[in-house]
Amino acid sequence: MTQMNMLQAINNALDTAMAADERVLCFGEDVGVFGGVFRATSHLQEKYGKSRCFNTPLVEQGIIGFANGLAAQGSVPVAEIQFADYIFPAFDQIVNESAKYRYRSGNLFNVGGLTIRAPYGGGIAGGLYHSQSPEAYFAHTPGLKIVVPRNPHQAKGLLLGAIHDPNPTLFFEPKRLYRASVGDVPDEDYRLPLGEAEVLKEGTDVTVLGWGAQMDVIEQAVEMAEKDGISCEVIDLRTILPWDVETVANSVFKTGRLVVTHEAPLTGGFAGEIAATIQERCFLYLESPIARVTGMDTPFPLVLEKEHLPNHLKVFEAIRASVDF
Amino acid sequence: MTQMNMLQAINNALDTAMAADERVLCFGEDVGVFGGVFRATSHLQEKYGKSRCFNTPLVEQGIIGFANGLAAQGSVPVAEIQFADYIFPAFDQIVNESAKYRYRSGNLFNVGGLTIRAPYGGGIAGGLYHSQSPEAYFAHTPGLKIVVPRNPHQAKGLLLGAIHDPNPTLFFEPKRLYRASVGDVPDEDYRLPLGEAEVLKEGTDVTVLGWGAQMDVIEQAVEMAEKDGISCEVIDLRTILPWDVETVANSVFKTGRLVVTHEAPLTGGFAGEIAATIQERCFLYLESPIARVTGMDTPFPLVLEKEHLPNHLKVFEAIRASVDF
Amino acid sequence: MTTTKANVVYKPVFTDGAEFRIPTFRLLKQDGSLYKGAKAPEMDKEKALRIYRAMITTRILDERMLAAQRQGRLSFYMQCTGEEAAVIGSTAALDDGDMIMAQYREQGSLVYRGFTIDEFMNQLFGNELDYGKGRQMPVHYGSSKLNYMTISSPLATQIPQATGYAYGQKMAGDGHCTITYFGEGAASEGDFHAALNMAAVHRVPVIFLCRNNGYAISTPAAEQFAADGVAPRAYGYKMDMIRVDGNDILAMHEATKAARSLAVEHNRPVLIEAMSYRLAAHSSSDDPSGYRSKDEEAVWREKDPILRMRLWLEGKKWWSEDDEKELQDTMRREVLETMKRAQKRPPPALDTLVSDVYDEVPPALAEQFEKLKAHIRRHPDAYPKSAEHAKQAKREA
Amino acid sequence: MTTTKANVVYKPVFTDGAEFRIPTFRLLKQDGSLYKGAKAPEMDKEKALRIYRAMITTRILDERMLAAQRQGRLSFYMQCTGEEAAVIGSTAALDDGDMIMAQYREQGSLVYRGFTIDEFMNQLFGNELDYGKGRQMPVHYGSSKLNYMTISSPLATQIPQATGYAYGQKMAGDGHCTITYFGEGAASEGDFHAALNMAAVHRVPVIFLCRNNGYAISTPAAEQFAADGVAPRAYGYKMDMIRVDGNDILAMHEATKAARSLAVEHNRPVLIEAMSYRLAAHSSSDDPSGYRSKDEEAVWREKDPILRMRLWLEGKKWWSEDDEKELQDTMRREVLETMKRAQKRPPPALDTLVSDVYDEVPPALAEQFEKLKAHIRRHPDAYPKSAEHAKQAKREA
Ligand SMILES: Cc1ncc(C[n+]2csc(CCOP(=O)(O)OP(=O)(O)O)c2C)c(N)n1
Ligand SMILES: Cc1ncc(C[n+]2csc(CCOP(=O)(O)OP(=O)(O)O)c2C)c(N)n1
Ligand SMILES: [Mg+2]
Ligand SMILES: [Mg+2]
Repeated sequence: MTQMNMLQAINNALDTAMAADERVLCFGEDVGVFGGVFRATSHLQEKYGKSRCFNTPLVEQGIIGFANGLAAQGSVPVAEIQFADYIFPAFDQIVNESAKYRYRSGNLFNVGGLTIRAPYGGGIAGGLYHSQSPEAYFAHTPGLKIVVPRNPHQAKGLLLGAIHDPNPTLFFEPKRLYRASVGDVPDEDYRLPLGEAEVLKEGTDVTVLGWGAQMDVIEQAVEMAEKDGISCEVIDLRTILPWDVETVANSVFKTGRLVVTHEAPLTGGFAGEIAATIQERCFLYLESPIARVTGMDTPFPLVLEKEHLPNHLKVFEAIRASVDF
Repeated sequence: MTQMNMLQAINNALDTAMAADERVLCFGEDVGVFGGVFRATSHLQEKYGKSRCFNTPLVEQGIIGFANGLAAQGSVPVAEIQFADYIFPAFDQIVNESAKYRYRSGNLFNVGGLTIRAPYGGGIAGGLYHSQSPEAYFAHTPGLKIVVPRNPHQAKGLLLGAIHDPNPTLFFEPKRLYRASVGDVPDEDYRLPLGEAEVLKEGTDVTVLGWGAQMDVIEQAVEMAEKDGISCEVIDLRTILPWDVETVANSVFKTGRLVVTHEAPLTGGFAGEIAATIQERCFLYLESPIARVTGMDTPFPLVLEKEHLPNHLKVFEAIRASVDF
Repeated sequence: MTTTKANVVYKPVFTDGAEFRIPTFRLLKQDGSLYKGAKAPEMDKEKALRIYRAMITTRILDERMLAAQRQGRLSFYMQCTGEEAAVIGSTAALDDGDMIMAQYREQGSLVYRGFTIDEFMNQLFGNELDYGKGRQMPVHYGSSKLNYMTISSPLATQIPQATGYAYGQKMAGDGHCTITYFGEGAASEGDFHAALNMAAVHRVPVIFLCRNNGYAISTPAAEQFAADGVAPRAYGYKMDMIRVDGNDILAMHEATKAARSLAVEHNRPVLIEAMSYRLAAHSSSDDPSGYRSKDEEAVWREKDPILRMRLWLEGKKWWSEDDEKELQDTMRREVLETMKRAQKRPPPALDTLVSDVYDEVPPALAEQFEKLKAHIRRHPDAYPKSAEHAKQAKREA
Repeated sequence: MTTTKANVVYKPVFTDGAEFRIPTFRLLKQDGSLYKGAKAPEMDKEKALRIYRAMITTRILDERMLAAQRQGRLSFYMQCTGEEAAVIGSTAALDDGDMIMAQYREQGSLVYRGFTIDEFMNQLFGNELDYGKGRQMPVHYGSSKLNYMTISSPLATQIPQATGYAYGQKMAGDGHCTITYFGEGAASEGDFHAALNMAAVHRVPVIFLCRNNGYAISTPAAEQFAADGVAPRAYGYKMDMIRVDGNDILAMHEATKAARSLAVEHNRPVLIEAMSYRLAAHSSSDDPSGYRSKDEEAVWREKDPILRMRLWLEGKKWWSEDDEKELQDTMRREVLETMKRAQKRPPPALDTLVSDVYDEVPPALAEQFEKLKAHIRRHPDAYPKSAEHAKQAKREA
């Protein structure tokens, strides 16, 4: 066990994977000598050489196209997109290619070795283009897996899980936790399972669900709620696609109430999918409408980002409203 | 009034718009002399010249980038993407640029003149890449409007509405109706409003909601249901973003039941957003879970597309199940 | 001005490179003889006949399948007609272990590598033996054993993938390279730019083979780019480049052989522009009469690459009228018989709807599939393909 | 070989264009004198001083604002330092009615066109007077009255937009063109390829100005492309191209003036590659010591474009030590005073959160906004910015 922040945990996961298997390669813009603008790939070029950790030209569609080809060949690419806001030029390569490689070829070929890392999310005064949470854009794409860690321990275990998962995986890193989130991280190679949500706290009155940086927000909100005597069950979804319906539904069968929160805008956000599924699954058990606490239906603002974001007060009020319904 | 199929109606709308305003331009792959692979732009180059209706090089990101610039300049571009499946290389230009132009500039600049046309949908033996219904991918993007017509009359009126709407608009054309759907179309310039759903048929037991080619499927399903004595209210959403919550909610207040259907895969599809919103809005009125009848969570298949698609039998069964719940 | 030896100039002079002329590499005249000054390439009889048979087979397959499409037996087809030398000549210059990432008009490469008529037909009819499990439209072939990546419809996406694949080959040090084929239209996509630039920077053993056949559906090359073809783009990436007469089987073979050794031995990626013409319609859905003249087509029909090779072979006494007749007859028969067989085979099993989305079917999808099966059981008549398969399965049991 | 006069060759010869040398256009030596053989450009004193003042103002603004960022008064900043001549020299050669679509390091263009220090500060501090309504990070300026498109962070997206904008200008026949600025890093994006190809095919009056400053954040140009800069890409599009010493104000001005007349009078798009160096860090978040040497920086500091112009001006007796001191003092004072003023201004009103998403606020968003307002009323202390604005609004009422 070593105390690490999330960046160190990610760096350690990459180091672990590269040490174990020489087919693992890390690349992206500024990923080489510099170690990435957030330093997630620090020292990897030094350790593993320029051919296994390198800068690419500035072209996201090329980075992912290149990574798809590498993965099809049998390598294990871990491609970095500098900010999740800049993943969209690669949208076609991800949604039409990575996701459909295995299906369209009848499993003759696949890009299961592919992992795409990208820092996402707001709260760092990043404005429109350094704050987005694009997970829902990808969650409409069968064939992809999408993972979001909430702390350093999860980050290392889930990233190693993603790298070794035989399916193309998007790994979104909550960048406002990069240095803020610190915790003990095992030194060995451990892999957390994809597709499994985690119940962080059991409770009986209401289920509160989120992922990534939003888990800290939930923790604060739940603390307030518990002071009001509300017993909350807290779930970290961890894998957005394919998501763990069972764990969430079982919780709602018990609590009868659900609050889902994410930073991305409301309309078309992944909370909608969850609400739609759970209202069907748990119809007769629901005691109040499923609540969504999300960013507003606007581009991400700068000066007023605090107003825009689904903070603990908004989550708390939604918990209250759900219980008081 | 002239009898037209949907392609003719679209061609007529473009002709009408180009005749009325010389700032209207039509372009895309094979859009010029040839009139587009579906012939939606037939004869427009002949009539308005090569500078107003033209072929572009084969590059979707360029087509939309170019169109964004034109719109910012004050022109009224109508860009064609040959198949909706090929819109993804332009995803960044649409989602990060078109959608955010006005907001990020504080309304100094906007691309409100922009309309993007693309044939979408399955049922034509097109397999993975000539069948997709990508509306939900865009519906998570504040700043865009998304419109889907169900027949020739709607196609002309909504396309003219989209071209003249002061916001960037995606216009998805159900290609399997291009020649199959025929009807009377007014000869003059008429514009149907964006953002308004249309109640096609009133009923009391269940609301059945869809858009585009799915409206024909709904019609067949509803016919079967009515034979079983079920009174259906049928709504065509028409505009996916921003969508008409009021009309749908009012209907569900009355019927207490909702079935939503689209061709796109279930997870992350727009039916999820609708279900999430309506379960919250109409919680105390709902007599059964909101049902979604959609494509499966797979890429679009070819030989077994009939099995994959949400046809009238599946919609009918969902109506039955909703009423029998 | 850009060819000046000076590092610095004191007048603002612009250049668009129009003064460069990129010559076309040729060996074989249309009458089957070599150009004066052209060195006869090293190609033994066996290789030559393997190539020629592949060209004929491709041509016949294309003719028959277009006819089948016209008869309504097939939903869609795309012909390689006119471009057989460009495709097969280049593939023949590679090692069979090299990876091919093609666009869609390169069935000739597969024929050359030994994809059987059965294998073609199973894909075209999307039957239960189709490697692609009936999921993609006709002509989206793939073969892992022949190192031919399954075709993907979105244009140009395979080009940066080829760069990545070849990077992996270089890392593996197995002495192989990747070739990627694409049209002059697809070369307008952003992915093309990414692929060539990355390949040049990272010194990747990849060959970019642009089939410049004059058209992208209806769009003529002149509306695709202002430059003299695609070749001059190589200057922008500092990549080795050559322009070749795409209807000249010997030149295509020589150029690709040389390109392969640049790629594999020197880690120099290469751009080859094969100048040819799409003699047929874009696809069975297209009618070129709306955008080009019969006269133009006739000019190119005169340059038929297959006839050109045949005349060369005959000159070398490696091929005769009788050989030709026998090959043509055999292939025609085989294509027709195989087609009949393939058409009769049942469609892929119902579970191919949900397999291969992931390595395993995830729970929610498994549930959707259970619902679908129950639904089909309630409405067997509405799903004839699934019913057919069930029947066939019973018959065979 | 590609410069051969022959149309056809009979040997497979490859070329990567390495034999072409693209010279650099220069007029002004570092000591302020003209190169031998260089013709003195037509530039009157008024224009020269307008340019010089803009250069100095840009430099001072950059220094002060970086310092402000270091003091924690500002969240983020990006300097143009070292590239002032490339940016301002080119903008000064245009008509003020021409559209500028920049990347983010071109504040010099705005200064030149008359964007006031107030206007800069309002954007940098995102206060209620910011045209962008406090929505974007610092340095994302825009001005419709100065024909300067609001900056967008995603790289290269403005390049095809510039092609489109210029096409609209051509259609309107108003005699204007568009210039788009971008870095040598951004030129790797697919959008670059699309933009240049489309401009060449459609003969659009657009100038593509690549600031080749050696780095994209930490990535040196040598890892960005294998070619000799970005200029040779023009060959691939058959586009007029010129490479210019980006630290030479006169050469930049002359080249752009000539490019503008090619664009506007002949509908010939032009690519200009301005060779310069990013003297400062990429942004206030960056520390270049991790990826380049102080020595390398020192070499370029010697080539300071502002000093070079000043020496030229002094040679012409258009500028003196006193002028310099006065300008510097005035600007420093103005920047500081304006900064203080701007920093004190309240943030944009709460409703700027939801306005301008569409032309009108749609119902669902209006509802979200009503909920937000009610929420803030319940928790005023948690939202100090909104509270501050409310207070200020009260004070002013
Ligand atoms: C991304 C994308 N855009 C558009 C299409 C539709 N499309 C299919 S083939 C084609 C033309 C391709 O022309 P070219 O690359 O020259 O190849 P050729 O058909 O001439 O062999 C087009 C536009 C597509 N498949 N993918
Ligand atoms: C699409 C996209 N990818 C990545 C980034 C992050 N980023 C911002 S600036 C930059 C480097 C740009 O370098 P260059 O174009 O050479 O311009 P310079 O900073 O040197 O002026 C990068 C990678 C971005 N803003 N947009
Ligand atoms: Mg072509
Ligand atoms: Mg740079």
